[in-house]
Amino acid sequence: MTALTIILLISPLIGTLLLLTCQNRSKKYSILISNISILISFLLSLFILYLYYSSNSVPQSINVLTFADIKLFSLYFGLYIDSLSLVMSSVVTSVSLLVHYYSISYMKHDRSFNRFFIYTNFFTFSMLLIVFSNNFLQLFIGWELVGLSSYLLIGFWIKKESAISANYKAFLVNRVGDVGLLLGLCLILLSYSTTDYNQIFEIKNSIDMDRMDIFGYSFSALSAICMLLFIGAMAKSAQVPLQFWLPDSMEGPTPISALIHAATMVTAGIYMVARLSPLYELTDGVLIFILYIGSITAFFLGLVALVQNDIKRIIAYSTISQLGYMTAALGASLYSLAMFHLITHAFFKALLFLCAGSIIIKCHHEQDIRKIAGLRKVMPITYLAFLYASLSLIGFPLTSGFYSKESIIDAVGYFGHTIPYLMLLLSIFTTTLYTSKIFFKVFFGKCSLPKSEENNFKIENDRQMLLPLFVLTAPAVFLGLFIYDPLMMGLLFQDSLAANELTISFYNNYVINSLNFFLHSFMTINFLILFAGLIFSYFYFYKRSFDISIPRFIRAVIEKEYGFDSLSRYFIPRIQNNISRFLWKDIDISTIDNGLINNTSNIINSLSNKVKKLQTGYIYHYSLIIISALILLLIIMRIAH
Amino acid sequence: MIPISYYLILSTIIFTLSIAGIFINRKNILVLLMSLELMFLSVNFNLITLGNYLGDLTGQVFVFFVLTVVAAESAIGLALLIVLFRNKKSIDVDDLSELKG
Amino acid sequence: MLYEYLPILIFLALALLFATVMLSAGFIFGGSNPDDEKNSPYECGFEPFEDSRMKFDVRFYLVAILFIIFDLEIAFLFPWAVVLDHIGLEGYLAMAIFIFILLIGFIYEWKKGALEWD
Amino acid sequence: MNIELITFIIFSSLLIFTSIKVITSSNPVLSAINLVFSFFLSAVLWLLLGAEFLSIILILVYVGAVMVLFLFVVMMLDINIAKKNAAYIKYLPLGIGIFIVFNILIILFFINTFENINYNAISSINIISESNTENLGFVLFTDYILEFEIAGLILLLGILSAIILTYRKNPNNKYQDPARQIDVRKKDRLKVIKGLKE
Amino acid sequence: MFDLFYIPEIILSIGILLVIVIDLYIEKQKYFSYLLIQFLIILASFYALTEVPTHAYSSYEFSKFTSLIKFLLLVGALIIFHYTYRHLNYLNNLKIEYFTISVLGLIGTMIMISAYSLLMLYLGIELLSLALYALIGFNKASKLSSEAAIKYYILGAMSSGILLFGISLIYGFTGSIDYFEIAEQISSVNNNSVQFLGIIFGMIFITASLCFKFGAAPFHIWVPDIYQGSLVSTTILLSTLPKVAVFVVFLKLYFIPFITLAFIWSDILIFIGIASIVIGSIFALTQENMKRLLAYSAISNIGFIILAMGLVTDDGLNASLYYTIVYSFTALASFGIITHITSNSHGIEDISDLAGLSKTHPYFAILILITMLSSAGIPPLIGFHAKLMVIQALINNSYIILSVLVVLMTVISAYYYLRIIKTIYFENRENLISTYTRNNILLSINVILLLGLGVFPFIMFDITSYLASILVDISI
Repeated sequence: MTALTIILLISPLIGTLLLLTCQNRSKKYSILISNISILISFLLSLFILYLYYSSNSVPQSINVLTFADIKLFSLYFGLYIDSLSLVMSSVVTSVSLLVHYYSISYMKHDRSFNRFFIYTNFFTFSMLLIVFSNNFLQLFIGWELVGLSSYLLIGFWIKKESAISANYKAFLVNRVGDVGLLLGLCLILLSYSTTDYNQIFEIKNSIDMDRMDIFGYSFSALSAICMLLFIGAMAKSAQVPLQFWLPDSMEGPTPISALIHAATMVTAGIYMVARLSPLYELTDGVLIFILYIGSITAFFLGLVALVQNDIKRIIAYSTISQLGYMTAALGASLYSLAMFHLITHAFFKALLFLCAGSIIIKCHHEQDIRKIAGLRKVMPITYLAFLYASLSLIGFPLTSGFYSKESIIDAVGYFGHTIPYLMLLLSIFTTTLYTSKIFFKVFFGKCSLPKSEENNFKIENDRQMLLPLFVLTAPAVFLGLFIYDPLMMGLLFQDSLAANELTISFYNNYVINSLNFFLHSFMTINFLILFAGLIFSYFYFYKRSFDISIPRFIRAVIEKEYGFDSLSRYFIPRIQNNISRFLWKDIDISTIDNGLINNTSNIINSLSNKVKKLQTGYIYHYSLIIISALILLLIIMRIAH
Repeated sequence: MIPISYYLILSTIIFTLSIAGIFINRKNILVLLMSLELMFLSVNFNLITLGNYLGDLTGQVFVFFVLTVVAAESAIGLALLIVLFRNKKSIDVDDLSELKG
Repeated sequence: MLYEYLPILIFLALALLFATVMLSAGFIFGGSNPDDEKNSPYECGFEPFEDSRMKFDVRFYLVAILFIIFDLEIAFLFPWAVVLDHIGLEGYLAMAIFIFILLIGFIYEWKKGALEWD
Repeated sequence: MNIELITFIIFSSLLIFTSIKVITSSNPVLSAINLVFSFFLSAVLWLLLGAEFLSIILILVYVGAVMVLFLFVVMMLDINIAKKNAAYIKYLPLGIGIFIVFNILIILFFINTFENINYNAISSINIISESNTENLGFVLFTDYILEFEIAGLILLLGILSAIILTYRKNPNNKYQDPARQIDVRKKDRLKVIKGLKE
Repeated sequence: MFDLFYIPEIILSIGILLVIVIDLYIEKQKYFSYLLIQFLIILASFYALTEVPTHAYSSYEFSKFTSLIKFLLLVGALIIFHYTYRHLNYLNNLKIEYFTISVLGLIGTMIMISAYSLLMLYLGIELLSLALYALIGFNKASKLSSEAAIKYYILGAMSSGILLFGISLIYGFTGSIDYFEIAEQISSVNNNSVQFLGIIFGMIFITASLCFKFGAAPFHIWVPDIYQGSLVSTTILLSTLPKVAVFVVFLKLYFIPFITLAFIWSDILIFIGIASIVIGSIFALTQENMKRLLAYSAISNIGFIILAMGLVTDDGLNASLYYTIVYSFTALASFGIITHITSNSHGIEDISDLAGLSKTHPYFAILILITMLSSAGIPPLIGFHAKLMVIQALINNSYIILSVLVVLMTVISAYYYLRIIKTIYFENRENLISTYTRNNILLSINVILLLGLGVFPFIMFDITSYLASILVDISI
């Protein structure tokens, strides 16, 4: 199993290297190499997952390669194989595979076609590195590599100004998170002097609540660690207040938005917290914080989605909102539910993005939904796929999204977190609204495409683009139904996640079984809100039977993303510019470059030049040096003894 | 019976003289080679003296080998000297400074 | 044991004494009026064309090296010869191998032509 | 004062004197001659120490062969000795300084140290007769055979490298090869060429 | 004695005597003689692996440790000869004697490794040194070569004298030249007695001489001159085989006879190690000559080895063994590459001779890139692990300041390695670079190993810890 996992892990890396070497070759090579390497990973993950469940294995942590083993820390490459990592890797590789396949067509006219696949392959590798890591250092490395590939892909079109600034923003925000992660890592090293997950899990039971004193404040080290790590997760998973980079990151190619900024990378934070659930269970206050952050994100960023007009941005805000659900689930100690929503969300959100990509291609890179309309006839397949994905997103009963999202909301309510529950509940409404906004505006009404292209109506899009839509529809809609029961009974993530008993009790007392949950849902307020939302949007967006004028103030607040917009658009660049200018001019150039580095190197160089003259080339000097050294040693020894 | 330390002091003096010979000599590499011969002579002195003191023949055997090796060594050294002279037309110690820095 | 060498010491001392006495006697009692011309190599007045020491050929050196090596061989042969009774076959073979090794050196020198004189 | 001590004092002071002459004389021939003297004097001192065979070897090999080699080289290289060498005076104080420091370090330590040393495990000595040569030979050819063969290798290496380094075949030299002369046949030398008919 | 017939040294000696004679009669077919020698070495390495540890001869040791080291040396020699043959041929300086003398020197290194008495050690060192004198002066037409040779000769002979002086003191104050008996004698000596002081004096003399042979500061002074002056093929030899042999001599001397004096020599070795690292790094900075630069880098590498050895702990020992093997590998690769390249119709002398190599010979450029990165200690390569192990050992023994210094020096040294890379990849100069071969499989393997063993460092960890464990066996 270990060997297979290693192959699974390095297959994308090898793909990347091969791609690098044949960068100048034809596109065929790139397509072949990238798709096959991901395919290998995908098949292997499924196979290993099957092996894992069929053989009733227990989680195992294997150190494959040791690079360094110092008292302070050990640096090694290890694998953590358990249901959590295997499920996650299956999700990552499957979405990645489909997106790769999709990109063949989507990117076919791009000049940097080969470069694109290098990045995506590399991304897949880095993500798998995080998924399978069994220690914090490896996690951190993977974390940074993922950030790097995301950075590269957001700015994939290097000539596009907005892409560059989005790129920059994403980079900046992720740094904030990285600082948190890094501090957490340091704190872990300080308090546990190991980075291995298992060892830390074991230690925490014995000295769980060791307190630290810093600046006179005393607090639990574990809580501090978890808090810092969560800051890292917040940046990566776009939680308030570090969420504003994600909408901008839609500047990258759409497949990338599907793969990285919807399905996989942004969930890394969720995954990490779930992975470390045994630690989070022991903290005090951190979970509540997480819960509130999650629900705030879910509600308020959902609102923002309402006022957007760019199709990709809307879906991006929706992603943030959905991530908020997951975070809230984490905060309520419902780790398996969070993972469940992560999985279903990965599929339906990827599907949504791919549909959006299909639309965008068809409309010649027009992304404003006000200018797109009436595509239902033109793109039937995309239409259907989008429909199913939307149903899943809004949580229409029986779809995957229904099971995952409604469970979270109900469970949060069930365990008595009233305010988050209300916020999550309300955001069902907003979700419904913005989803149907896209849906109705894009697919209904008068066709916006120019007449001349109507000849092409027969061909909706390339087959390579449509196949993934088909394939993804299945898990996006039905996956939830199949895995809901085993998941809720705690079978799926047995031994991997802490606090399974909460979910199980919720299941036993509230859900009973999936069918029951389905039937029951029609009687809940959730469905009511959903239904209201649908009715409302049907009339508002489709029939346009009435018009609502939102007060300008509120609209402005929402449009400006509660001030984050200006923060990100205006203040941060300016502050950043000033600070970096200061760092560059005053600190880097004059102090470090000239003062430290150049002077040091000058000093050392001149020292070297001077001492070089000691090597005179004369035998008598040489012999003198040797004899003097000998005498020196003798004298030292004579004195010492 | 002569005290053993006399011999040792004598050999040390010769040893130091030969070392001094190596670095006070600025003229002639041949003399350097001769200084080296002196050095080995003094070491042999040491070995023989100590062997005599210990009543052990190992010292003398050692000296025998040292004599053999040093003879071969000086043969090679003189050969190198000849090669050097052919190349440089000089065996001044001062001229040996092309390699430096 | 050392007394066996006493005659040699005395002989050495006497020889030294005689030589010193003779030389110093000549130096003290004989007359000497050195002169630049008189001390020059050819008293007849010719300036020598070159240094009286002529450059030796490298072959002298090569022969001398062979001489050293085989001198050392002899130095090893002496003690070997006197204890041949005590050291048995092993000692005998050891010397045979030793000589064989040096023989290779000799063959090498010969074949290379280092001993040819013109 | 016994005769041994007198001999020692005379010869050792002479030895130091000649050693100084070796390193200071400006003429390499003089240095070589002084070195010969040093070897002689050392040989006598070695005799006093009971190393008869080695003292003979020292004279035989060193005076007889090595110093001859040195002198050959002096002659071969045709070194201009007239040039006065005064540079060493500048470095003489340094030399003397090192000399003194070194001697202080070691000599002070040698004086009277050997009188109170007791050795725990001195290897047994193989003495088969009165003669130093026989004893030496016996030890050499029983305990040190491998070393002896290695010495052979070293000598071989000496021959090889000396020849490789110094010998160069003069292409202008004309050699007579008697073996070939005897071996030659008529057809090797004589070649009949059919003349062209006019 | 005659049951020793099958040890690699004797096989090599007999073989090489035959080759000397055979070569005289087939002077024209040099390649045949060369193949004969290579075959001999392979044969000997086979015997080295199958050597049965015995104690047939008291002053000569056969153990698994020595056999393994001998095997490594023989393999190294094989590789070196492989690099050297065509290089010399290319320079029109090919004589079979070059290889026969090298093999005699190789026998010398093997004797040094197996020596169990000071006499044997001396003979081994001399056999090696004599061979090196001849090899350094081998390029008879070159002024630099003969100058280097005479320098090395005089200083080397002086260091032999110092070694002998030390040996005589040890002999005088312990009454023996056998390692084991010396160890026994030293352990029974009172720490305040005169005898003890004498032994320490002797030990310091021996240390100084060995450090000279090793090329460790402040006895390093000959290294750059000799590296520069001699042929590259000699330089490879100089920078690998003797270093390994002297390293083993160090280990055996310090861990067998002098082990009870560890509290003294550990300080000396740490001092020498640090001095070597500092001097090697600083002097190398402004070097223009490639061989000189590599010479200084060798000095600083030797410093790492000695430093690790001076810690007198298991991890230090491990680290030094590891470092030695890694260093030899790297030196083999870096000089091996240089033997393959000529610039402006002479061998590579200055760094600037390599400018533009990446354009004309990307294969060699990549090889140099990997080798230099490894030397600089860039992570996935093996040089990183070697340096890390030493620093790790330092930290574990709480030499924090020293470890900081060492890291600093590593940074400085990275500068000049990267300078070479910069020259190769980013400088354009009209150099007429040519190579006599398009690629060399052995060389590629050599360089790839630097990378491969760096990614899988545990292979080497296992080897060195095995070596260390069998070394501990013999020292008890």
